[in-house]
Amino acid sequence: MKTILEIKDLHVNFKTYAGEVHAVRGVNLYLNKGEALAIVGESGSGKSVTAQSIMRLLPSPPAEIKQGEILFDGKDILKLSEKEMFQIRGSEIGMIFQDPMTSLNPTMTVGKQIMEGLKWHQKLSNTEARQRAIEMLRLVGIPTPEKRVNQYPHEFSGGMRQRAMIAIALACNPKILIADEPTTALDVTIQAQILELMKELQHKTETAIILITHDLGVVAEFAQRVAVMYGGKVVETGKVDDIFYRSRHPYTWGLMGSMPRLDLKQEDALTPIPGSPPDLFDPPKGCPFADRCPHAMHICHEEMPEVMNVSDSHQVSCWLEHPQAPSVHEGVRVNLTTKTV
Amino acid sequence: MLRYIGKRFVIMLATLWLIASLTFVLMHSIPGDPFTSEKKFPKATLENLKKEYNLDKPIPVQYLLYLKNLATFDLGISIKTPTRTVNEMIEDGFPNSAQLGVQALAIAVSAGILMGMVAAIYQSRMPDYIMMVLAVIGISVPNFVLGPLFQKYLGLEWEIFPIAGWGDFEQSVMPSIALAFLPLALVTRLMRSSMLDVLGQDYIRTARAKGLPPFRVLSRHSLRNAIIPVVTIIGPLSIGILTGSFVIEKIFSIPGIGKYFVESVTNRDYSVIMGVTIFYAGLLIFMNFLVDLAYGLIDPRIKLGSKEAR
Amino acid sequence: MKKSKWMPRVVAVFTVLSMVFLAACGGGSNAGGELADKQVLTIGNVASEPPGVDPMKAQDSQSGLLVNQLMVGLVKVDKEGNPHPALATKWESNKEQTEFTFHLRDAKWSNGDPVTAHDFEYAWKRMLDPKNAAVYAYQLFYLKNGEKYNAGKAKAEDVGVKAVDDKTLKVTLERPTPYFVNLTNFYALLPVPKKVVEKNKDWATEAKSFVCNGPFKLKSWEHDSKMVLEKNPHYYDAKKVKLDEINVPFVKDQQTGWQMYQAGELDFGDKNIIPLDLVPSKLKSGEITAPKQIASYGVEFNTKKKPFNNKKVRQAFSLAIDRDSLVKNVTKGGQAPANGWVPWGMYNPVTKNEWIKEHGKYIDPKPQVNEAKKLLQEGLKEEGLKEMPEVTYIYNTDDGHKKIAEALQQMWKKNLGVDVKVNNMEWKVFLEKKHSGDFDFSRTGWLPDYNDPMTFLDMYQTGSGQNDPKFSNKKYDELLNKAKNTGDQKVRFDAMHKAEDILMDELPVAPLYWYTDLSAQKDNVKGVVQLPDDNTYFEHAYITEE
Amino acid sequence: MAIPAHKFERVERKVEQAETIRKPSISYWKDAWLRLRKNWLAMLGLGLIIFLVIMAIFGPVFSKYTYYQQDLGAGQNMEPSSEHWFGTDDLGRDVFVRTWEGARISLQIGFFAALIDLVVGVLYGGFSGYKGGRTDEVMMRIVDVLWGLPYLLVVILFLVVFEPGMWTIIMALSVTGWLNMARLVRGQVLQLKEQEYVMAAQTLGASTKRLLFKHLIPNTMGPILVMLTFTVPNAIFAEAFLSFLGLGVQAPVASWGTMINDALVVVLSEEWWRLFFPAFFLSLTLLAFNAFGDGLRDALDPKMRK
Repeated sequence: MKTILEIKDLHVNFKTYAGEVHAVRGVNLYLNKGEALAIVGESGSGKSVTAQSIMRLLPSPPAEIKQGEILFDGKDILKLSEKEMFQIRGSEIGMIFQDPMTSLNPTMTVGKQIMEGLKWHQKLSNTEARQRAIEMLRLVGIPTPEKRVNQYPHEFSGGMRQRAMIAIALACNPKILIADEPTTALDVTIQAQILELMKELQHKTETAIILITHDLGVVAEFAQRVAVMYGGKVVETGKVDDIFYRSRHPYTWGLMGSMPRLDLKQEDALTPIPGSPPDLFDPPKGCPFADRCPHAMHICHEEMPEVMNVSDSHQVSCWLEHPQAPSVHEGVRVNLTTKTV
Repeated sequence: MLRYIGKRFVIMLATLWLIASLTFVLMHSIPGDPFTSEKKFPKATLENLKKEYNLDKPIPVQYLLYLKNLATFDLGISIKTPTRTVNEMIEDGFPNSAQLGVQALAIAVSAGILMGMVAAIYQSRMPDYIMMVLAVIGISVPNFVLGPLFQKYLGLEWEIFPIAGWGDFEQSVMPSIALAFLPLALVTRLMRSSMLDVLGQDYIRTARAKGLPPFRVLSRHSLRNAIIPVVTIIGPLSIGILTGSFVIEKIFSIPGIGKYFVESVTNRDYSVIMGVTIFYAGLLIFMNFLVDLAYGLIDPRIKLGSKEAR
Repeated sequence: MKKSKWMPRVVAVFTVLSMVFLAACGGGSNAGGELADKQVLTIGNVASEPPGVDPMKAQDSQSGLLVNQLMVGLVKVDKEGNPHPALATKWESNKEQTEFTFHLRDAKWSNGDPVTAHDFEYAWKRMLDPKNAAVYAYQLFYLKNGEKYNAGKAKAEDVGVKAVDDKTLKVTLERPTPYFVNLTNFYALLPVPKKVVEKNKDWATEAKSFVCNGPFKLKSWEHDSKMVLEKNPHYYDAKKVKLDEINVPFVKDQQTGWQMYQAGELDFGDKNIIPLDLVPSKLKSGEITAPKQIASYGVEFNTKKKPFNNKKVRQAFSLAIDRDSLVKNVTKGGQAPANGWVPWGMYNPVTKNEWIKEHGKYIDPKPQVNEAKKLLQEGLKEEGLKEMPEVTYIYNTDDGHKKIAEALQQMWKKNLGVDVKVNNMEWKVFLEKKHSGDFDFSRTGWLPDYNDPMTFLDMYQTGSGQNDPKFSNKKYDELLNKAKNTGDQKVRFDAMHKAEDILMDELPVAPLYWYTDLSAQKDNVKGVVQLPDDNTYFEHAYITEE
Repeated sequence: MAIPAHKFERVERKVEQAETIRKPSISYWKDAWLRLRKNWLAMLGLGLIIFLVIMAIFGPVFSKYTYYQQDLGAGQNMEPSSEHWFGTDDLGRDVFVRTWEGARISLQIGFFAALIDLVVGVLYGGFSGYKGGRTDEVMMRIVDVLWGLPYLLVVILFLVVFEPGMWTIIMALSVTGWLNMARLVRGQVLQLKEQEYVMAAQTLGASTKRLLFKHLIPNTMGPILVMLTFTVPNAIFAEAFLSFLGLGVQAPVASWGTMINDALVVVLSEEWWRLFFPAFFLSLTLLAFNAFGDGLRDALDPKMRK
């Protein structure tokens, strides 16, 4: 399969009044054509920053891409001029955001917001763009699109707004669609519908998708590959099955534990990971998860583990993989001690 | 919509009536009358004068007479300048004040929006600081200082514009700019502030993610959302510009109506006080009405007067 | 001014004088530079739309200035207050000075109609007609039954003015008024074109319909903006008028006016274009002049309120003022420290002396600190006061008045040890306070209604409308009544001098200084006549080549 | 690569310990203050404000002159010198002392004007916009009426009823001072209240008070701060106008406004110091307030918190 996007050793810092935040610390990722990659992790793990770096949407200041490459079709996006970037955004790479409530311009009709990109990138005339906008709305499953095209966002429900967002992102047939927690702000039934829609569209349009989420349930449904991020680093990456059934990283285990599952009994349904993410103002020099890891060893606090190949498609960076490490039963969900925080 | 406008119109009339009545009461409750003067008039002359202007009648009768005249758009004769009717004063003076005001407002709003946007985009960088210093100068140098300074340098020393007078376009340049200074500063600051708010909004990121160049993002997405505070202030601002032009009109010898707002009161020129007050209040109320309508046009979420409004 | 024999002499003197005057001022056209081709003068004397150029509507000095160029009356008055022929070539009066007969010359209105005695009769009665509610009607209360007619208690026919024929005007007065001839120069007593006015009530509101008889007529009038006057070919003395046009833009701001004058946009101006603070330096550099003006500035005490009901307290406050410093350092406009209430510029027609030279100095320009402190203590004791109560000096809002008030406050503190509060007020609030007696002491300024000391003295007569201090002195009243009821100028002036003696001892008003007028004119402007009674004439003005 | 075996020993820990490692949570206000402190311009503004206030209180102490002491004659209109640091005015009074005396008046006026704006204007406008409908209509018409009345008449009435002085000025300012702010806040609230988070809070049953103070007004802070920085100079100049009419401070006390007013003539003459010093410190005050206001705005902006 052909790789369409590759991120190499990406570092992103934020300058704030309180100091410099090391939000992304050497991320390596790749995306194949037509595939769906999920990036999972809790808030602050650097997944959104990584996604926005791809679009170069991070406001600078305060954000600063310290080092790394983002190769899109072989070109390094980070080296492109702002002008060349306009051609990529919206046209080659589309993006949908977390909160459909605030991500649409309240003072512009939904139709105009879809048409805008078309007119700009594909130089369509007003009527053509409008036609296409109606098509897109229909495609994303909005009933009576001819009418809806002239309405304002506040006249749409939350789910419909996210559909409209998708329509905007896909209007120009991008090669990649980055969906930054597209369903987080929606209620469960709508979530399912939106995911279903995205899946369907991916089949139809063969767009590669990067789905950013903290919800492993969504991942299982949707993605072919998963990258787990923690503390500004990718800690484990692999096929869906690798992650769900053969995961090697204690953090991934923790994530699994905190995921609602139908096959578990009520009392131990959800197990939160105690503690909170590392302070990225002053990131630990060892494994970022060490402080919360039930299996943490001395070395975990001192050195960052190398990336180990579990299989061709499955990589993990954890000292437990080291031959000298004591063995921990793999694949077993770990019941961390305790009380609910 | 039509119903809303109709309703507003009725309320506007009621507001006007209230203003007229309160002004009438105020006017008669302050010391002095049009004929209070250093040289006291003999009793007979005073009585003749009062009779001439209906001031010999009881106050309630005067009030009713006034309302009657008002209903027929007859604002009466100026007591201080008996050669002129108040209608004439407004008809002659207002177009001049309006021209001055519109020019000043145009400068203030267009340049203010532009400068505010620049300041917001370059937040905490040089252009932002420059705009702030300009705005501070704009607000801390009152136009009674600015006017003479303009006259001295642009008029007297460098001879770019005529010092004073009214009629040619050149004569209107200096007063328009001087008058625009303060509102320009206000618009700039307001625009900067609300622009910063808007620039942090998610939909701006969406627009950027579409690949729109910054200028398009600004003009199509930011501007419209950021402009509400500016629009809000345009109503009172334009009225402020019209009446605040008293100083500018005086300094530049412009035959406008600005001076009547002050002189009619100091002269206790009752008919002019009432006339200009009604005229001004009517204008103000109408401007505010337009502003309220504009809200709805700018932001479709704002629903005025409709039943859904909470 | 006895009878007819006077006239030829006056005419002769005037003719000689005017010739000397013209020569002195570079008259003819060769003394002070060539007459410029363009005889257009732009003046900055007028600040705003005048209340009217109808003599009946003119009520301030600025409309007065315009009317003075547009209309001419029976006589003209010179610097010393002597009348000279204008429309009236001669006049005579009875011994009692109660009847005057004026003989008119052939003159025309600007529309070509002749100016007749009927125009005067009509104009004067129009002033008095209660229906017209003329502000200055009281200037005609001298006429027999004038006041009664104005009050609706007499008929028009009973008023003491009658056109005997087209050329003869007979005037009957209520009581002896030796200075009546002078009064006819005042704009309230100017004629109006009867035929025009009867036809069109609003004749004087537009340039088109306005008809006049003076050296200039109205060319255009843009309301609230400017007026243009042009030479009136029908003026009886038109051949002496050199100016073709006078532009009168309304200059609303002093600073603006001054800058326009600097830029050459104005040729002439008075206090309307001279910012107060520039006066000292510009006087020094000779860019402006400050001729004397008949007017007095002073402090009025409320004689009905403690502590200023006490004469000694009033005297103490007056003595503590350093008038010399006030004039030199504060007003700085060439004013003179007042030593009496009747100001400079007024003349005794019998002795030909200036009034102020005829009495001793009532007031020393330097403060008399010890005397003042002593008088204050005595005065307070007389009133049973242990210490000086809090008093407030009020003035109406104005930069000049403010400076004077601040200076006075310091002088009273320094020389008298009294802390005085000062309080400024909006003009009409100030007037109401004063008229109603609700004040301790205040500023006052008085510009005469007519050129005679009486206008300064009878304001403090018991019952006078202008008597804000509520001063009342039987002897003073008697002296003034004596002066008012005689046609004999000597008796009058003696009585008035004696009255001022009383006034300056009692001090209901402590005079501070006598006014100056201000004038700025370009070097090439010649022949403008500025009189101390605040009247300015451009009739003989002209412009020379630079 | 051999790594010492002990490094692979498990670290025993308690969960509680894990909890404490997290970054200490910072409160909204503390965070705002932190950010404000890092903003050099805002801190410069704050420093200037403190300096001006200190000078207004103690400035006159540094001079041997009083604000009312005149020196007629040679002492009038003197240039700045070691004797008179800011020169003297047209009555020979020390401009340095008068500038700081003036600062007392002007800063107080500015402060109270801002207070009126904040208390009356913001609440009135916020409430009107939030309630909407008939309430809004009535409240806004009241604003129109107050606006429509000839202010000068009101002021003259004040002049008759009250003793002149600072409190009278403040009262006169409060009649109309807050109207612009009220309309501005109302306009903002009209727009904001349609946003989802407000609706959400509403459906959750938040009280009007809570909605106004927790949601609507904080989100209008930007325009409010801007308006405030305009209210202050406007009030300072209005004070000059009111004093000129007789309502305000009475001679020989001067405020910056009256000093600037009195010194207007220097545009045409040479005594620049009479206009320069009060005008300069007024500008400095405004610059300080603007810089501080901007910083405050940024610091209080929840979106900037990351």
